[in-house]
Amino acid sequence: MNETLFMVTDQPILIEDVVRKVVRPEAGAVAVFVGTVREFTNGKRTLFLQYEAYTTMAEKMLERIAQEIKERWPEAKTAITHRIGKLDISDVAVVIAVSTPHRKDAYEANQYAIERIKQIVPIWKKEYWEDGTQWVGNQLETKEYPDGKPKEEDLA
Amino acid sequence: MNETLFMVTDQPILIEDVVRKVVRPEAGAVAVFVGTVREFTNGKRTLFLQYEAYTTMAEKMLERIAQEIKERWPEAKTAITHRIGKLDISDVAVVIAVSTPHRKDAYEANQYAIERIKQIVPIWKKEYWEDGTQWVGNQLETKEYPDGKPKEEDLA
Amino acid sequence: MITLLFFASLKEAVGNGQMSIEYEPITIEQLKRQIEVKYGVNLQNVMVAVNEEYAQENQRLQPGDVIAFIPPVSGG
Amino acid sequence: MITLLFFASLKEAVGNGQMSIEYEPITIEQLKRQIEVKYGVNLQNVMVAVNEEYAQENQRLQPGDVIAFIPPVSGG
Repeated sequence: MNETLFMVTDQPILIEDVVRKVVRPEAGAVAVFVGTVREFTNGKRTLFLQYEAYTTMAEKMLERIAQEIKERWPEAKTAITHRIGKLDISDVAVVIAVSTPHRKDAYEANQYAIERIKQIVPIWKKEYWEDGTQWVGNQLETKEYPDGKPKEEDLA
Repeated sequence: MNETLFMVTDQPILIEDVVRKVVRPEAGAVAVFVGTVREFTNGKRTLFLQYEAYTTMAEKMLERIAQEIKERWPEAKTAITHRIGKLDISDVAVVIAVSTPHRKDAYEANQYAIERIKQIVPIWKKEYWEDGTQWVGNQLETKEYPDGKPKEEDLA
Repeated sequence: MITLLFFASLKEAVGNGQMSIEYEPITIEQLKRQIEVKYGVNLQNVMVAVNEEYAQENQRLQPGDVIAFIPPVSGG
Repeated sequence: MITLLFFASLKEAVGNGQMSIEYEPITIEQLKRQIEVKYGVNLQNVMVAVNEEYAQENQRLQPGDVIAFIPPVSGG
């Protein structure tokens, strides 16, 4: 297979392309997660985002996540593309596609993938608001990490 | 809005088109389900499928499912396209896209949609094997319905 | 008049996807029995939609109704 | 030589995404303390990758290592 299942790219992501990488005769279900840029977070309006990555390591970590999925759901096949650079509201930041013979596994494995991306893949986003900017720290929705990022003052 | 959120079509489905219908500034997550034609079911090889629909009612039922989702996940937006006609192995039969502000809701609502499709939407598939054909009855993976379809002999 | 619609396996068994019958003030349940007898089909697990909405067995036909016989669905 | 990589907020704080330093047989923890003192940054919640793999604080540097300082990630 020559396809790159795990990619960090500065180009717009075609969902179709990512899904096609995991479609196969033995799989009847593909669960796909599409992460888009949201305009409002906690009532604050985002103008656009800038994503930065440690690209080579990020792609390795995406592959590791797929291996972890394979250990838990042996019949799953995973492809993930994450975009970096400037993204506008509603732009697609990440596409995760997981195919399995049966759909329940596809949903579960897909959710596992996005959780792990937010834990171990070296990609960062910077929010641009009308009144400033900020690098965003850990954004796991399942857990709060109030101290999960270096404070602005610590970085001054 | 002029877009048709709920469609039964005899044309190939573009995943991108279905997803685009639910992407919006207030949503950061789109969960997508892509159902494809699987080659082997219970060890038996499928050559191709033929889908038939009571189209007008099917589109109404898809819309009803979206309303049910709206009641349970008020911030969700849903679009569903189901293909009919002859489908080959790995062809896309259905695409369900649900966008929400937060991803957990998107996954849950999406799973709800596919379960309900398999309960109430008047669409049927006929399997074509090397040694025969059969209309498939209820295929809810969560539950067995051994009597869920008219028996061949009853229909002779 | 009443319009009857048959789909999938039922359509093949009845030999026709659509037909018209004279209106009678009967229930869906009674109509199902008539169809079963006439075409030798089993409608036990078949749902019925009246004018594109699922209906109860005890619902009574109205003139002009479109009655669809819906075998267990298998979309998705 | 050791290559140091800084990303996101750290890159801005340090003023540079990449630099080289002389090799010393110290641990990652010791290296972090040096960086904190030199650039006035807080690396408490910063993970470290050695040659693109996450590493423990007590791992000792090897000549030629590429050390990346990884603030809490926010992809997805």
